[in-house]
Amino acid sequence: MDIGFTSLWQSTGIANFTGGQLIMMLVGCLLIYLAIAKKFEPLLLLPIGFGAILANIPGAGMAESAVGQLLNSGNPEHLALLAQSLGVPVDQVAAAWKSAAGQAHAAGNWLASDLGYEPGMLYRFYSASIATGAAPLLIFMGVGALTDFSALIARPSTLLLGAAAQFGIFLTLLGALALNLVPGFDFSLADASAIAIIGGADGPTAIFLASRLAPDLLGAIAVAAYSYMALVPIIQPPIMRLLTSEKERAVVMQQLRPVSKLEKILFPFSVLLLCILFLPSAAPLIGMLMFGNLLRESGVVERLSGAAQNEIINIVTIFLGLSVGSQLSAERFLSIETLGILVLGAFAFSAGTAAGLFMGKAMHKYSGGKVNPLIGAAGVSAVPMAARVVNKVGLESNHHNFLLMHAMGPNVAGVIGSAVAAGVLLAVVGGQ
Amino acid sequence: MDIGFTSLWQSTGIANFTGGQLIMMLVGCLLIYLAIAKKFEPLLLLPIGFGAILANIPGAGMAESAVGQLLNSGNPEHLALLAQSLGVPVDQVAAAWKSAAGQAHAAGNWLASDLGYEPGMLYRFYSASIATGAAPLLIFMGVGALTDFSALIARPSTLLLGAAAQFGIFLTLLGALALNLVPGFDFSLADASAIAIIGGADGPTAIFLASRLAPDLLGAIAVAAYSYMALVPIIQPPIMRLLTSEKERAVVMQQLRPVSKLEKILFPFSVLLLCILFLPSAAPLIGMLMFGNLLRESGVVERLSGAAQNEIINIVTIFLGLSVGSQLSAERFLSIETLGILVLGAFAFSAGTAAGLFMGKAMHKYSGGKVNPLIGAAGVSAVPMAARVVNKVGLESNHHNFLLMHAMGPNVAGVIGSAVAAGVLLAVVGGQ
Amino acid sequence: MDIGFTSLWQSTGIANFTGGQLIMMLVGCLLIYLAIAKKFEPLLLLPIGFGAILANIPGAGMAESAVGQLLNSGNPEHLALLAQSLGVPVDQVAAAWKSAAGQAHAAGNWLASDLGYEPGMLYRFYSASIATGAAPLLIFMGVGALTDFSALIARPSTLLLGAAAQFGIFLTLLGALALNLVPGFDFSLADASAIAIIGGADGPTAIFLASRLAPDLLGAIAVAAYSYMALVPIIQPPIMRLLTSEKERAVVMQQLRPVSKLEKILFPFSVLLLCILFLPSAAPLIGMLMFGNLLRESGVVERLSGAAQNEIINIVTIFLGLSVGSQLSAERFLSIETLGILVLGAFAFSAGTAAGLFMGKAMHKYSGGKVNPLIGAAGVSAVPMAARVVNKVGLESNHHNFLLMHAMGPNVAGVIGSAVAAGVLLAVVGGQ
Amino acid sequence: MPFSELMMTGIQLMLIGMGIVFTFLIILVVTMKGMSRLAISLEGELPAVDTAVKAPGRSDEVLVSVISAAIRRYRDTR
Amino acid sequence: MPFSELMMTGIQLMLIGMGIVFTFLIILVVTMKGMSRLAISLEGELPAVDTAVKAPGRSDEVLVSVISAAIRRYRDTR
Amino acid sequence: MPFSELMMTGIQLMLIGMGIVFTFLIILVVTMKGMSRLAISLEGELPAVDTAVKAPGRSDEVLVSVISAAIRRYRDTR
Ligand code: NA
Ligand code: NA
Ligand code: NA
Repeated sequence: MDIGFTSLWQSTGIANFTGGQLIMMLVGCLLIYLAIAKKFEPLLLLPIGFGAILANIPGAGMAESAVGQLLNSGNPEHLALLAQSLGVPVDQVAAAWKSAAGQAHAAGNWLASDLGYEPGMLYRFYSASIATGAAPLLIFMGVGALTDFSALIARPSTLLLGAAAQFGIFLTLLGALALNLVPGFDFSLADASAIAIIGGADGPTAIFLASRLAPDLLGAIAVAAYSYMALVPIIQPPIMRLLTSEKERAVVMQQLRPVSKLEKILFPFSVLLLCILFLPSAAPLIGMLMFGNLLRESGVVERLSGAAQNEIINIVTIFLGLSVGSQLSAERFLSIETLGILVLGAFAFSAGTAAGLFMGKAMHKYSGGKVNPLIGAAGVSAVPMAARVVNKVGLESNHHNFLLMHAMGPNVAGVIGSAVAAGVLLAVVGGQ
Repeated sequence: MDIGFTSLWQSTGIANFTGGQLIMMLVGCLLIYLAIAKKFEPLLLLPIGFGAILANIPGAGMAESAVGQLLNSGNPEHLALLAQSLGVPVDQVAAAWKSAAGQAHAAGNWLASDLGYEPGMLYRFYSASIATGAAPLLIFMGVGALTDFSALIARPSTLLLGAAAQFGIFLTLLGALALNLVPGFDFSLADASAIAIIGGADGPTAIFLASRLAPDLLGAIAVAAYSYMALVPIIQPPIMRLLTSEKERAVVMQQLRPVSKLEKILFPFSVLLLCILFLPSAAPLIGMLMFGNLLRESGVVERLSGAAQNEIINIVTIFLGLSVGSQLSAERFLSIETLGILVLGAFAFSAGTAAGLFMGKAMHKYSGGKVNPLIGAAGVSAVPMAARVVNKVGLESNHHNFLLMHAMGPNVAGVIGSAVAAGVLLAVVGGQ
Repeated sequence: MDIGFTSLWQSTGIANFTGGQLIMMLVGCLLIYLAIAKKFEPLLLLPIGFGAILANIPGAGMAESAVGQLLNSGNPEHLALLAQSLGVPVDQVAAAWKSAAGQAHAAGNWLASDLGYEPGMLYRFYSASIATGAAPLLIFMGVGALTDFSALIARPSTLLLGAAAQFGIFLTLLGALALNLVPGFDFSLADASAIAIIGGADGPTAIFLASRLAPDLLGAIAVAAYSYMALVPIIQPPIMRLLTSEKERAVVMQQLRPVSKLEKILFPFSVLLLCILFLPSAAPLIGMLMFGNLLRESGVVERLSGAAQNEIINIVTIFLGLSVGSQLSAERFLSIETLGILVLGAFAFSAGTAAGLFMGKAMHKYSGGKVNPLIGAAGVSAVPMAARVVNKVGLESNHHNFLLMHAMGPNVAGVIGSAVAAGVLLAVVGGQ
Repeated sequence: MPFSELMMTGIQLMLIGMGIVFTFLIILVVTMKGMSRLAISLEGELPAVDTAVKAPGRSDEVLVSVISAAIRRYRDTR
Repeated sequence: MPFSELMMTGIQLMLIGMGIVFTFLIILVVTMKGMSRLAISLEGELPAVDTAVKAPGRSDEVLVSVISAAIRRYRDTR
Repeated sequence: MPFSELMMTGIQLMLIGMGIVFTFLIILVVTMKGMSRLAISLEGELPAVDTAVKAPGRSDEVLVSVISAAIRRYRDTR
């Protein structure tokens, strides 16, 4: 053995840095800066940013599988063994590994393990939390346990606003496909669907769908989704002012009727029933959301409701954030596609807001002026940010007009709406 | 690709419902109703009921493995590939998969994964929490950390009541075997043992044993165990009144002596010592129970004791409940065997109660009338419900007779007793 | 089938006890006694001790893998099948299994599973928490979230004390190698490195490194590390009194300057930056430590910081402790090597303390007497015990000299220092 | 898939998707109205204790106000 | 296994099972009595602070009573 | 590896190891000083609200003192 400064120097970060890694670390720092200084969805963006930094440390391989580490090692002997195991020449080993399946895949893992390579910690977190789909679903359970659907139950018609706002999703899908005309873009239908769900303005739904349809784009999609959710107070108001008249914005809505405990208990079953009948592909999302809500409203399992609202969602958020961050590698993130995703994401939020507002105007007319069309903008979800924005814009036109509670209906309807949209995309695109 | 309403319609629940699934969903709703409206062990029955609904959504496959989904897909190409991998004709593929072991099993999983099938979320929860045995053991740790054994330490002789009540287990075992005389029943010794443990009136023990000895019956056994535990206030009083005289029930017992901190610390070691010496097969159950109790009584690890009593037990209960629910498929649950299990379960509780009462009467005589025989009924465990029932029945005969603390001794003794019985069954039946 | 008392008797602990198991159970009891009666690091030593007892129950196999249970079963048919699967004669099966890799290893596991053997619960806990490296890293995250680095930020020069105290690690490494001269010892460089890290006086770092470099010694190393951390109030004072003069010990230090919120937020990035640039092999340890600290100091993710400080660290500690305990088998622990490890550990703590004190004396001189050299002893980490010991010894010489806050700087510097040392050992020894 | 076909599929997917989303949520409106009627008829008339849209954290507020009041009194007495 | 043999095995299992359960718990009675005697002799005489069967949640009750008292006083002063 | 070579490697490792530990932490001293200067210049002057080394559990202490005060008063009034 020969321990010397040379080999240690060769293992340092300085000696191995690539420009891409450096840029991704700066991206990570930017996300953390936005999380701390601008309070941009800090619960997610801070762990995502930190995960991005850790994932791009040269030589640490924290986001790599065991075979990934073997490939990165450059050890010719080990590469030859892997090539032999995969039955390809050494120069094709990386590509062959990417397409290896079944026993060849298992054999590669055995080999890497035998040679002493181990999966990085972030890779393990990703495998357990996102690749299985468990983390976003558990967060959805927590969201259900944290959400009071009373405003929606008191006025079910606001579901239409939550439906309309999902137009942003499907228009963005078209946009993503259209982007293929621009050289450098090559989005498949699955890619486009995963990107489009950013318009659902719902983090766990976006991560769940992206992990199923386009894992390579997951990092960019999650970052776009949470960033735009944080930007809702900047994106929405101009559109709201543009599409509604001063008079419409000043409409004061009737107080909501009280909702009984039994209604709150029956509500999750109503939603689940329709999901079962018409859209089983949305069952994981809607099932866990409604399970969480039933834990909350049943009133007999305070312990479990508390666990879903606190311990589970907090613990899972840490792992989810670090895992999403682990996907922010230079290779994947620093591409023209990410730029497209960011543009499409902004477009999706705007289109969803506009569609919600138009539906709001329709309901305004149809109801004889009782509905303030602004609450349509809350239909994109982004709970509770969008509802607060509605409240704020409403107050500008009428200082005694508190729309918050009225906007909560479409706001939570938007969560259901985007879960339904995700179910459609999974059924049509995922089942191919 | 052809996206059309036809294919989407074919994926809906309505088009695929089977009668069995519908009935199982109603069973799930019934369990939830009992949990919420009747407060029947809601911490378990609510998640079990919801899990049963989710597991039976047609087309969602939430309780299916990846290969299970492949088999359900009906895709002839995929079925042919699986049949080829298993080396059987296509029409025997389902049966061949059920008996596949070793490399054939691994190969089937690789194939399903390569073809894009993924395990359902509830299947993942079940694999991690119940198939490993971890969830019931962690709940047992929490039970240990939540249980104050002082009443038992102050009067060790009540262990005999906890021993006698386990007679319900073994009599039920005979009953289950005898049921084989009825056409339609075919319980093996392992099945009968797993059913019999319902008489232990202890949820985690029943789930642990069933997962080891008769996984196919786990759903029915868990439902029966928790249902009857909730029904203890209805099942026990008539038996108690029948088997004891008014005079016996009115006996006032001496106050319990105080118990020192050192005794409480040495208690878990006493129990563990006997388990080590005489019944190593009960070591997982008794070991975790006593570990939890030591965390509680040591007084130096408040953090860990708190985690065992709250975070861990709450989180695990959610996953355990959903996982048990995932086993409530029509195929397994809607059989004559479930009916038999329900009948045997009621029998087991009654027999255990009676045996405890007889031992109580014996101790009454032997002690010269100092022991109220009612406390024998608490020996079935069902902590703390059975002890409360004893208290209530005792108060009926003597308005100043508070038996609660006296019944806690046999009550917690019953937990140890049924863990011992489970150990015997595991050693004899599991080791074959 | 023949159920008889004979076979049950043969399965009891009494019939199968080996002397080694008995001794290991007494070791477990001793650890628990120290934890409860002497408050020796009870959060770790109590679960470790209990795990040791459970792991050594004869016939229960709680710390064994499925194949391990097959090997222990002595079933000649099963052993023959395993030997056939490994392609060796039956009498070499145990050795062949130990060196089996890749597909042979997988095949052995499949066979054992097909034959009905299941991994013991503690083996599962160990595989999930320590073999993956996850548990020590998550505890390190919690330590970061619990640690206030203000004292270090206010006086960065105390980092030198944290550096000097790591001399104990490297001197112990030499000592471990030198021990090979004594017959019966055969420590490889990896073994010696894992043992040496005991001198880092940091539990999770020691467990992480041992799990990577010398899993066979993990139990003894973890026990030694935590025991000596608990013994710091006994080990350190004589060395402190020996190496410093009364006048030096009486030095009163200047109050620390206040530290701004921004400095606290930038601190984790400073440390991580250097780790990235110079020592990527320390990235898992330092990355998770600094992630936890950022959660704490960012002030925008109270939920996550709370989860890292409480739920996660408590839950993980339970599993980590039981898992470490599961490694305390007679075969591994009752060897001359353990004795060597215990001697070396005491030596490591003493050497680290002395090195820290010498650096303290140097800083005392260089600063013109402003630095009390005692605070150098806190550089070994053992947070916050070592800092408290410094405070106590300082008070003996000057009743108004409160050194606690001044010793916190080198104390937390010692955590960083030993993580850096661990990174060096991993890079040089682990990468071979 | 050639671009034109891809776009056609996308448009198809948009129409079907929005159709299903609206259908689903419109049926849900109807279902929820029925559910509410059922709930109200099951409960007789709405019991007085029914909670309207409740502000979360009510008990925290009480606690905080109580504690701050207690702090004030405590300080006054010193 | 034919039915009669199965039942015989079951009866055997019942006898052995109840035997072991009783044996185990009777030995445990003896062990616990010995343990208690040992504990008491180790501790000299029972220290006064020893807790008898303790009601859990005691501190919660104190907190609740304190807070409710504080609420009452607080309301009275308004 | 023969013993002498093993010891030589160990000594090498000790030298390199301590060298890296010291180098790392000395550079960290410099980095932290620069970082502090940067932080202070970014923040203008240190804002008054800046927390010095803070005792954790402050709020708990307040709560406990308030509650114990409340208990005392509560008992006095009975
Ligand atoms: Na939405
Ligand atoms: Na029982
Ligand atoms: Na250290």
